[in-house]
Amino acid sequence: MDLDFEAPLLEVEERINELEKLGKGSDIKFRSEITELKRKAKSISKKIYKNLTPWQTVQVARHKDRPLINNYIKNICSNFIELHGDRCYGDDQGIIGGFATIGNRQVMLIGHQKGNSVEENLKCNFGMANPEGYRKALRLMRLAERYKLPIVSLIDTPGAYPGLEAEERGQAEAIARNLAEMSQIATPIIIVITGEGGSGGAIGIGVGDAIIMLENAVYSVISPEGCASILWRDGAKAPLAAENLKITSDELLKLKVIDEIIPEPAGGAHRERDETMIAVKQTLVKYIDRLKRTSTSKLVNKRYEKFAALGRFGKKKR
Amino acid sequence: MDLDFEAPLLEVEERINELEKLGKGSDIKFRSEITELKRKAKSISKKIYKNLTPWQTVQVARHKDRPLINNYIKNICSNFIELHGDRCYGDDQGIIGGFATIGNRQVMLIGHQKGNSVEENLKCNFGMANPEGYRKALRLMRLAERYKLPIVSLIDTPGAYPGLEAEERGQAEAIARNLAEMSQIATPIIIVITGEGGSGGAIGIGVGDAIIMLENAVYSVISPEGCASILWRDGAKAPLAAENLKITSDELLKLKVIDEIIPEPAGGAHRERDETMIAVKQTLVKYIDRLKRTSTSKLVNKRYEKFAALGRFGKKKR
Amino acid sequence: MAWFKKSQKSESKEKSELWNICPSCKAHVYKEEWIAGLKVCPKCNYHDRLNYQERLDLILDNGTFKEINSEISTNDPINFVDAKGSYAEKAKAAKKKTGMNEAVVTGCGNINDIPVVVAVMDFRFMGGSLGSGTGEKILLAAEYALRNKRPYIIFSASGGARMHEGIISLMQMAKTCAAIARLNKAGVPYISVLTHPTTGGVSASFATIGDINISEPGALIGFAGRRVIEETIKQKLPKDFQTAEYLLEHGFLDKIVARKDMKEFFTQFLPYAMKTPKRRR
Amino acid sequence: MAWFKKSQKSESKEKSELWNICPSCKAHVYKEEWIAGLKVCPKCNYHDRLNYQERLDLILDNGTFKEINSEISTNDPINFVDAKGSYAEKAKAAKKKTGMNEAVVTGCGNINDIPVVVAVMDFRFMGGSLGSGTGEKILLAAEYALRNKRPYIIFSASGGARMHEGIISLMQMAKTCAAIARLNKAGVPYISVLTHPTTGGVSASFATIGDINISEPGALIGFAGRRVIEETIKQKLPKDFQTAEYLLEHGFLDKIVARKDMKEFFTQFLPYAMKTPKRRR
Ligand SMILES: [Zn+2]
Ligand SMILES: [Zn+2]
Repeated sequence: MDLDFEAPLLEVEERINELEKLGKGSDIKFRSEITELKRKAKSISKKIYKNLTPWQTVQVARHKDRPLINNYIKNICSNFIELHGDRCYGDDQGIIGGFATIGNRQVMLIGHQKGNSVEENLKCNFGMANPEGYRKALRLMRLAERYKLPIVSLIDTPGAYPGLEAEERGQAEAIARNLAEMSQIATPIIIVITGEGGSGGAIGIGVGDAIIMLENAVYSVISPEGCASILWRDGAKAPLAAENLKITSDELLKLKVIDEIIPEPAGGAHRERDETMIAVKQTLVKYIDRLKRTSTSKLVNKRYEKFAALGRFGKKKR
Repeated sequence: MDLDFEAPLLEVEERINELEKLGKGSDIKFRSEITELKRKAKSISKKIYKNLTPWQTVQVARHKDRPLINNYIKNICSNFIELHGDRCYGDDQGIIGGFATIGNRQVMLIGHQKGNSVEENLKCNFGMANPEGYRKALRLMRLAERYKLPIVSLIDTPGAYPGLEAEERGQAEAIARNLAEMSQIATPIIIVITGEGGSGGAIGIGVGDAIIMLENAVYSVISPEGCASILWRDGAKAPLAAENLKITSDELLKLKVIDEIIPEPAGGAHRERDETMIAVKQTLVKYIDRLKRTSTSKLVNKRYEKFAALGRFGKKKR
Repeated sequence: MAWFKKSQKSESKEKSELWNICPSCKAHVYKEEWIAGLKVCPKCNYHDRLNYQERLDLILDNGTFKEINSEISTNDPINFVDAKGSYAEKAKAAKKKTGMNEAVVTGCGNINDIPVVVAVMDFRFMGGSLGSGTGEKILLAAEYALRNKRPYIIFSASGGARMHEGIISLMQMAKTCAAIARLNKAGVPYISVLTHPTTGGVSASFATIGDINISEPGALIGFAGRRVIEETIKQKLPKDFQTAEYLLEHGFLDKIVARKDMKEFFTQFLPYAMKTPKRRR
Repeated sequence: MAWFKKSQKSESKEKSELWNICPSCKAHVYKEEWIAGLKVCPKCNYHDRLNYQERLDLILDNGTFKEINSEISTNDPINFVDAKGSYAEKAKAAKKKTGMNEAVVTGCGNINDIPVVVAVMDFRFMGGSLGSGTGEKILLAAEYALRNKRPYIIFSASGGARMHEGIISLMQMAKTCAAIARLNKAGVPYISVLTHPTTGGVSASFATIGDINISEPGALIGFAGRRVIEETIKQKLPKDFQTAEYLLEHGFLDKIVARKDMKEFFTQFLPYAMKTPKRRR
């Protein structure tokens, strides 16, 4: 899946690849051209990425090479111990979780899993969790509370799975329960929207003390396609809907829905994966250390006030 | 289902019935004979019921006319509001529950439901609950705790249902979870074994501050039939197993597993249903009032000590 | 029955003056009878939508309702415009049509002398969608219930989050649930009544986490829309899918209460819930 | 393969001196190899039962185990006698055979220098059945863990409640779970390791309510017996029914850990659980 707006960049990158292959034996021959091309690539990618439209950002947020939870676990966590099951019905792989160590800080890590291959995609349903996934997440968060571990939640989902069995087993209740419980869990909760923040499926593990977002992630009440097909009666109007819905990190920061944006390297997280993940790690460490300094009762109160203030536009009257 | 050991009694009762039918028009004719027969019936039933063997007691405890939870709800409760569902998978009718008022005391009533007709038997699986039943019971008990209502749990089950789906959805976990949670629920819990106290399926809603038992109820770690087929390799040895297992109320009182026996009228609860239910009501009222006087933290501690002491035969070493 | 359908069509206009046509079974019922029957179809028991005033009349003692936070209205945090125009215009039209400021009315009142706090959603106002004003009113009413230790009852009726407010509408799910969680913690009763229809973001927030969840017969309750699910799983859904009866069977409702019995139900239920909070008059 | 089976049979006696026959796949494995492989079949990965001493050796640092409450033994609260004789005799024989006083050994020790409290059930002692002495030891070890704020690990292996002790054995389910609930409340870690087999009353009490539940590959875990279920539902059960893998899939296990990795697993895991309790040496 290539991004069409990346075409000029991809062209240059391809040429660089070619030259590097050719030049394997004789470095000097192509060196200056490669250097020049790389400089050019950088400049193009900066230009493209500085001016992404919201709809282009959606494409970047969904890019198949974007770091996924598995990549974060592998690259910025040590001692990850995956924990399974909701103790009630099953083990959903659309949301995974377990103990993890991030820069010497022990945490409970949870997050949507999209999968890095077709096989994995199917196993975890492209990150569209069933109620079991949300219930497992809640179980793990309660365990984190018992063990006094901060919770890190990585959000990357098109949405909760709209399936028959998901309804049957209470998709709505599972998400609602999490929203209520997460507002009261007595340990720091840090949310990072790493890719797609898809509606109820996203916020179902998205209530916390710090809400952080990667620069090219998106977070929306409805997919642009869904919004377009309802309000424009034409799914193809998705770019327009994306524009209007204000789903990009800069907009969400203005709306105070998020606390911080983690900048992505020019060219996007899918191009500079390691760099991106290190930035995420550094931000997580910063917030873990910061939030640990607050007493849990104060933390829970502040968390309440944080969400209570969202969408409060008049003067307070309480 | 007639009980064979009741044969002499049933014979007299039948004769009384006949005479009463015949005598409809002319009371005087049969009156003295009826009076005499009734006296005889009473004397016979006293004799039979004074000397029930454990296996006969099992038959009485399982008698189809024995008062069931539905009868208790109808006869000793007012304002019963049944509550449904485990908020996870389904609504099991093998265990039911809801708000109830017993002698002006508001409680959360839960209990096994066996059903009064074949249709009902099937609907509630003869009182053999699935995990959903135990999880619903737990949900209702937590609600009772929130509303500061005492919990009354009526036990009458052959056991938890041994089905494929029950295993699949965690019958073991559901019972275990209840055992742990019930030990900590901060509101009085009163258990009454009204009929069959069948093993894990019984104790799954059987942890409380007061454990009360109807005189002819039984409570056992395994059904006499099951025990006989394992330890005697012959299910027909059930009467012998019943004898050896010590499952009758007098034995259980000696073992301090129960706190009080509610005497049944001569002839058993199935013969004097109203009288039996009133006795249960009076005992419940007594314990509700008594337990309410204890602070909940003290209550929970005493509950712990109560169960910790069961099967502690040496000197304490803690 | 072709002849009947035909005549139905031609006569429908004049008939509509006198008759109400049941949205479910299409039976013709005298308007007077329809209203007297609380908008419940005498033929098929369909419980038609009520507006907030009808709901309040049905449940509260006459003259006891006192509205709170009535001045809170819609906001347009993302200056949303769609094919049909701006959200600001749409909201203005909704206000004009309904005489409401938002999709929910909140306040306190009595149910057979028992004081309660209520929030009643009204589907007429932009499909009962959950916007920032809706969420704020629901939260403030919860806080009012908490302060006054009164049971809180929400009658939901909603198509879900109000997408015209973008992410802010999504946040109302977390916001309202946080308010409910505080009630839970304090032992203040919260009862959810899911009326027809309660779907999407409202089903996935405060509506499904009542101490007890009750509903009316036949009410549509679900997270995802029927069409979306059918497209996803490539099969037809059962007829009773996402009805109140279906949810009861699957463990998510405590009880289905017919409209005519709703007030009596609360009269029976509330004394059980009122042990912690003091009774005030 | 008839010839093989035949030869297998005739030679089995002399072979049994040198060889171990895998209870699962019937493969012949040199006894030395079998022991060196921790009683795990190199052919089919069957994890054979360990006795308590082997389990302790496997998991604790050498020489760190200190037993507690070793004097607690079986009781005969109902003077039980069955077709084969008295429970008292049976218990005596079990003690003689195993050198144990009860079906569980409890104590404290270290896992790679992290102090823990352990309870190890031994299936050899009356099928690892849960009697009053078993329950008492498990409860006392939990109380010890609570007092000393050390993680509590139970390795279960049991056919269920010990029916020879009648209702008192059933009560051990509630008793042990009450002890676990106290740990939960205090934030003291409790880890359940369900080894082959863990069924009946033990599966329905402490074994399934760990903060985390782990198991070994292929372990049998279930509430009701396979035969009872088949008789009840009148159908054959799937082959993997009630295996650890089945339970993992159905949401009741956190992880399946191979025997050789068990100690390392705890070494990785315990630091996460040790944030509340102080580390003691
Ligand atoms: Zn109709
Ligand atoms: Zn093998």
